[in-house]
Amino acid sequence: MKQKHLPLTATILIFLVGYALCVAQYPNMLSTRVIGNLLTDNAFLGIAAVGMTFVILSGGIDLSIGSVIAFTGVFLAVVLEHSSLHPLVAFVMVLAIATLFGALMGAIIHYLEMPAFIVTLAGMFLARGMAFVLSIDSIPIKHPFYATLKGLYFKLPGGGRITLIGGLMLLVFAIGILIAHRTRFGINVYALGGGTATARLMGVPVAATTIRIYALSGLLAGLSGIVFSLYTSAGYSLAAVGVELDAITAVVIGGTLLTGGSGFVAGTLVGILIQGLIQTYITFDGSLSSWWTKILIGLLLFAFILLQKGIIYASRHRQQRA
Amino acid sequence: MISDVRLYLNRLLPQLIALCVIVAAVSLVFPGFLSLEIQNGRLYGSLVDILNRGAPVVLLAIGMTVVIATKGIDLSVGAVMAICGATAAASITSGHSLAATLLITLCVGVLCGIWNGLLVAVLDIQPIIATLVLMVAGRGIAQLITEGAILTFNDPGLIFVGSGSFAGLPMPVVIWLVFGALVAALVRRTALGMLIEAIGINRRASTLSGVLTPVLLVAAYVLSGVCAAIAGIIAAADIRGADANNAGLWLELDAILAVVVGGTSLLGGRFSIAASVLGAIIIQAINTGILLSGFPPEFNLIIKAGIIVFILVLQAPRFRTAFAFLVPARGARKPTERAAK
Amino acid sequence: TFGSASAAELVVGFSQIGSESGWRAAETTLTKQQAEQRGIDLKFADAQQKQENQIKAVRSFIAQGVNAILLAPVVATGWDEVLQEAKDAEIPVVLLDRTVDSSKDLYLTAVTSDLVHEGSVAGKWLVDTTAGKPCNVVELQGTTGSSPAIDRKKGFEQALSGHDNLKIVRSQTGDFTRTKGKEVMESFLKAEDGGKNICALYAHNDDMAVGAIQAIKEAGLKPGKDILVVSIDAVPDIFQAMAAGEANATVELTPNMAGPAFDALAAFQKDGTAPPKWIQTESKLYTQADEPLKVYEEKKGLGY
Amino acid sequence: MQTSDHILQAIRIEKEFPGTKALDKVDFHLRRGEVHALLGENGAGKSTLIKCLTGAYHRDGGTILLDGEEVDPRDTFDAQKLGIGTVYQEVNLLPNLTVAENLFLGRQPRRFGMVDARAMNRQARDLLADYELDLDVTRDLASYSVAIQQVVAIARAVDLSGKVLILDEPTASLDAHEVAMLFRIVRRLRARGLGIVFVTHFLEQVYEISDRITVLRNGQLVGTRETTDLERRELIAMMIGRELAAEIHAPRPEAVQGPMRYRFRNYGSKGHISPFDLDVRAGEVVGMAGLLGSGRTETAELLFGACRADSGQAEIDGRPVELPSPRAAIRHRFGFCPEDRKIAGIVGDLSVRENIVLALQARRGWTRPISRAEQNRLVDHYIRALDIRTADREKPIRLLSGGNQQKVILARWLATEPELLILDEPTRGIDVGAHAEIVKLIEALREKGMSLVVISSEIEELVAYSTRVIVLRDRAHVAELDGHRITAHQIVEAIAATNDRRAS
Ligand SMILES: Nc1ncnc2c1ncn2[C@@H]1O[C@H](COP(=O)(O)OP(=O)(O)OP(=O)(O)O)[C@@H](O)[C@H]1O
Ligand SMILES: Nc1ncnc2c1ncn2[C@@H]1O[C@H](COP(=O)(O)OP(=O)(O)OP(=O)(O)O)[C@@H](O)[C@H]1O
Ligand SMILES: [Mg+2]
Ligand SMILES: [Mg+2]
Repeated sequence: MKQKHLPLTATILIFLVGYALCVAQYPNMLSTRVIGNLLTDNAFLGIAAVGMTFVILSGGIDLSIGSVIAFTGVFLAVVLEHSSLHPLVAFVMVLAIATLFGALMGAIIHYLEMPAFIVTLAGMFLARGMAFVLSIDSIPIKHPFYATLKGLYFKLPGGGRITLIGGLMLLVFAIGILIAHRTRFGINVYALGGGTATARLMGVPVAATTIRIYALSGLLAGLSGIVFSLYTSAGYSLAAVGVELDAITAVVIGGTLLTGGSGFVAGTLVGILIQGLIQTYITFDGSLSSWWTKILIGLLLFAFILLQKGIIYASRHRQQRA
Repeated sequence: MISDVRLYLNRLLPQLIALCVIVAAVSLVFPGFLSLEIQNGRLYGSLVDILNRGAPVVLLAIGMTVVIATKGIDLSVGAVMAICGATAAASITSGHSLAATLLITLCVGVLCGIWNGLLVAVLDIQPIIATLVLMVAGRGIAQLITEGAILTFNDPGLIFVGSGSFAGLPMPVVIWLVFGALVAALVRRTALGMLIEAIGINRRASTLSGVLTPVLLVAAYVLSGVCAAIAGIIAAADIRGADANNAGLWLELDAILAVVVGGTSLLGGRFSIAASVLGAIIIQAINTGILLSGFPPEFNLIIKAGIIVFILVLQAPRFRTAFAFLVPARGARKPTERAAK
Repeated sequence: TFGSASAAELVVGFSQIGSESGWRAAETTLTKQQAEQRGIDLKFADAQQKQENQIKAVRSFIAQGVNAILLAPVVATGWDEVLQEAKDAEIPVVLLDRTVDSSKDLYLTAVTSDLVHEGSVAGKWLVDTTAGKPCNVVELQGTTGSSPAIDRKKGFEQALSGHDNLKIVRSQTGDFTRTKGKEVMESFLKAEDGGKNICALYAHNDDMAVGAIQAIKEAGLKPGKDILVVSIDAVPDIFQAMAAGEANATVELTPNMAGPAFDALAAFQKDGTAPPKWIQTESKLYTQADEPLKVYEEKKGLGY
Repeated sequence: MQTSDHILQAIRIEKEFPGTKALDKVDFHLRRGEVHALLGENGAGKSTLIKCLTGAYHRDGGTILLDGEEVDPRDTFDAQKLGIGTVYQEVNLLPNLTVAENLFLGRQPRRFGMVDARAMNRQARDLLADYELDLDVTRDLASYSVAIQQVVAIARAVDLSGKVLILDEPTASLDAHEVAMLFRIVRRLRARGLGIVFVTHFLEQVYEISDRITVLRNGQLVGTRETTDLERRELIAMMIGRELAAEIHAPRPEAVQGPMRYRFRNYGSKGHISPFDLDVRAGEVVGMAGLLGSGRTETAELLFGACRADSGQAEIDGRPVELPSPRAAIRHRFGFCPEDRKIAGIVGDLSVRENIVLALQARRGWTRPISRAEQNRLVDHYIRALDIRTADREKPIRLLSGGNQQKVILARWLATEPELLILDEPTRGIDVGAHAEIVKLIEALREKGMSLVVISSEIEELVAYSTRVIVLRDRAHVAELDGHRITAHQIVEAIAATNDRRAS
């Protein structure tokens, strides 16, 4: 096996083992409902995490996605409430705004040579601030088109559903994988992660790539916001707080290095599923107090990282012996 | 010597300018901003409030600076604050003396730092993720100690740490001034600062040069833990109770922001404690300014984002090159980059 | 479900918002106590203030096949789909402490207080107390955008409207926390001439009020006298302050929402009696005249 | 000016860095079908000129003509499109991409808009076949040795160069065999009419391959001459601005052998290097010869504790010692100049001063800082002694030219006054003048009684200063030469010998 696929394989392995352990304790966890829920409930996070994967692969970080999700939701809710625009038109508008927002952050990061962490932190404040200004109330979205979209699902035997948004997440992952590994842009992203200076000397269009990376992240955060508004049928300026940390965690659990240049989009999907699994397990258990829930999430996170390290270390060792 | 001082002031110049601009802007909107008076034997006024309210972030920023200099980051400081606040409250309410309480709490901070440091230095886990573990679990631990409630206490000694005053200054200000000076002296009067910078810039080269990399890495996180512990004590003492849910919530972001506003690169290496402290004060000045200005709270975040972007643009290398072009005295760097554009 | 003691036992899932305040901790404690008293197997899920986590938890409860679900919704919107799923799975849902704006047939009943009413009780107290004297009020809002902050502000303003002697001069968010309450109050005091222009403080919860009281004291004023303090929730610490004369009034939000909820569920389970769609809890006003120390003793063991 | 036979002309190029005038109105003319050597001391401005030509730096002034037309490459991507392929000094490729991706970055073959990985890998293999390299091109570049990476970088640049090929010290980490291969390719390109710029510090190579020579000194043009008309002595004088007293190959003085000090028995590490025995006396220089990847660097790292030995013992002066870490080795007064200076040597953002005192300070411990005055004295001493070209001692080391960085690292170890100094390719990227200085320095240190272990790919150099030479092959020590057996011929023989002639 290829050395660089190791973290991914390790992650998949851990997920499967973890799932098996959960099922052994709670057989209900094998139901199609749980599997369907895993996809639907994490759809918005997954979509945003694809964008985050690109950003992290390039050696950057995007803290603004949670706020962009909230802004998107509020924007949609306000527009649909106060005008007779069709939601699809509103979708296009909000995606354009989110993409531009991302591109702007990318441009600032590149041209002003400012750290991504801070630029996107300011972006995080700004996007949520804009959401507050639009409305501090939680506004329901009652457009019939939303109901139509939510009615689109594929029923699995056993009561589970693959919903539109769950499917959309899988589609976004598929496209993300293609972009990352099969386009020049994707390989340029890895190149930036390997070292901006070297990449520049090798002729990688650093400016264009950086701007596109953050634009893509913005676009996907916008799409994630649309999915979130479908998921909750509302726009709320306090929604999706801290989603960026969940996304970063998923990306890293998925085997991508935060220093950039190494990792897989597919790993992020597994990272998302692992996080979902932890949460489902805790709910199934249902006996933990608020604080033990947090402690357990932290410990499980730690255990996953440790296991991953262990597997990688062990098989490196074996390879060297061989 | 004189050139050293000049260099130092030069380094702090953007931060000082930013601070002055903000203070000036706020006092335009709110004229009473600059007034200071003595009340109950201590200085009283908005400027003192800034220094006082800024105490937790200043303290966190001191530790964070050193961690960031090693090319790390510590997301757990907010949670450690909560843990330590809870520890202090629990210890004092269960009858320990003030000294014992402070000692126990600092030890807890040290332990948290050791945990983070070991994950980073020994297990070689990426700092963001390594400290994320404690960030998530830490608040749970704090709640475990307080059982989810606000654990109030009435010990006058502990309360004094939060709202007493010394030499006319509120205790928190005294504490961070002294502690900051201690840490700055520790890293700059010894070789520690240089060794830490070396690790942050090139860990392998430093190890090969005989620098005790793992120990220094752990030490950096321990310092951060201690800073968080002190900040936690101050935060708890301030409200006379440990609020495990909210103490230090999202303060890690403010601390990181302070370090960056202070001009230390997130990529590690060169750092300045004084600049980070200034950065934290700038952030608090923004917060206090917003509160005093009387805008509706919906606008808080937008104003904050706008000011931060403004400060950072001021500091951006590109902008400074352009600036240097305008001011010939510092024009050593000349418009090299722009000429060819 | 797997591993539960007896088939007859009722399994109830409880999706709690989180543990962001002492009040909520008390609600959780009381819910667990009530469940234990009735021999109910309570599955507790903490959503850490996130709606998406609550939706996930409710879905997990459905997948698990619980008998009923208690839900303390973090926001009012966005529950249609998951409530419909619960309905399809024939699991009754009882809303605790806040309502949702979904169709009423998607849930069994809601046990809540009326947030707007709470605000207006506080406002009315202030109107009565000032009795026409001019009074500048400062307001400490809850977390921007949260429904208690919006509704408690609305109710308070409703009660004040038509009483031109009362004016809200400053209103900022204190995020429902003591620290921020204190910090914001400090800046109010500075901004209003050292507090001389302020005659009353209205805080959206007691925690902020407790923080603000300290700020007032540190500024050399007497809370409760120089500045009237009225807040909402009735957590134990505010009664201590009232006993010391530092706070004037609080509006109770009872943490025992689960009791009535379980009663309604039991009745429904037994013979299908549908409870009313809204079981409103009382919003009782406490003042210094109500033996605050006694109330404090009663409340302090409840996990606030 | 006859534009017809000039493919690239740079006229009055200027570039200034804070405190340094790196290029001062430099002219440079490159003909079609010539190999043009660009020479000069460390820090003369060679790399800077190249970066200005390819748009990696924005020049402050001057014109560039390509094929008689004025061009202004704004970035290296532009330059590539114009047909200028470049191997930059020390900038290897991207270690996290595969070999094939590195070769075709930005110009991957595509099918239906998607990168056609299969075609790309095939083309990559074909491309490398020219260089007698049969690699798994789908593996990350990082898994290959520096030398292989260098060849890949050359292959990429050659493939990109439609008109001009620029090589900035491409041979620094190559051995004789690979250099020969590179020259074959360069000659082929020259025959095709390309203009080739070649930067190196190996004068033999200059005379072997180049047609003309341009010399820079302190950012100024000294002159351009036909190689055949320029004598070696005169060339050196042009470069360093004076006559070099004696060239490197001073006759080796008979070794004064001191007492046995370091004894390694059966020392090895699985997967890195097979167990070996090694003895080093005081006042001895043990040279290590071998092909790329033969395990010299690994031997050095093992001796220094940078990687752990899993077999064998080490003794100093007859007492057994443990060397689990560089720190432990340093405590026993070892010093180690690593080969990959960018990754393992320099601490880029720190100043020259801090880089020099780093190891000494680390050994003293953080509680006993070296006073600023003492630091300055020490640093100034070494800046003078090793002739380090830097604007001042507070300049960040990453802004120094490659060769000067190397000298700083050397100074770092000399400052610790080591008793055993391990040097891995100490003369890589160092100019003739400094090269001679370093060889002299090694001699001097040896005479003072220091023990040295020196790794070098330059066999001539090893012959010049070694009292004993160890030959490595396939990560094992296979031969040991001493006394009069140390000749270039014998070393090459030993390297090339097959395993059955294995000596102990
Ligand atoms: N980015 C930079 N900033 C400041 N000074 C620089 C920078 N790059 C190079 N210099 C300085 O410019 C001068 C020329 O450096 P350059 O790298 O061109 O030398 P070189 O001839 O390639 O030397 P070498 O043979 O050692 O590679 C040196 O004095 C160096 O310190
Ligand atoms: N052909 C090859 N294929 C894969 N890896 C190689 C190859 N050659 C060398 N390496 C790797 O590169 C490293 C080079 O080994 P080492 O640096 O010890 O050799 P060296 O003799 O010092 O060569 P150099 O002159 O490059 O320093 C080894 O760890 C080896 O794993
Ligand atoms: Mg050079
Ligand atoms: Mg080597």
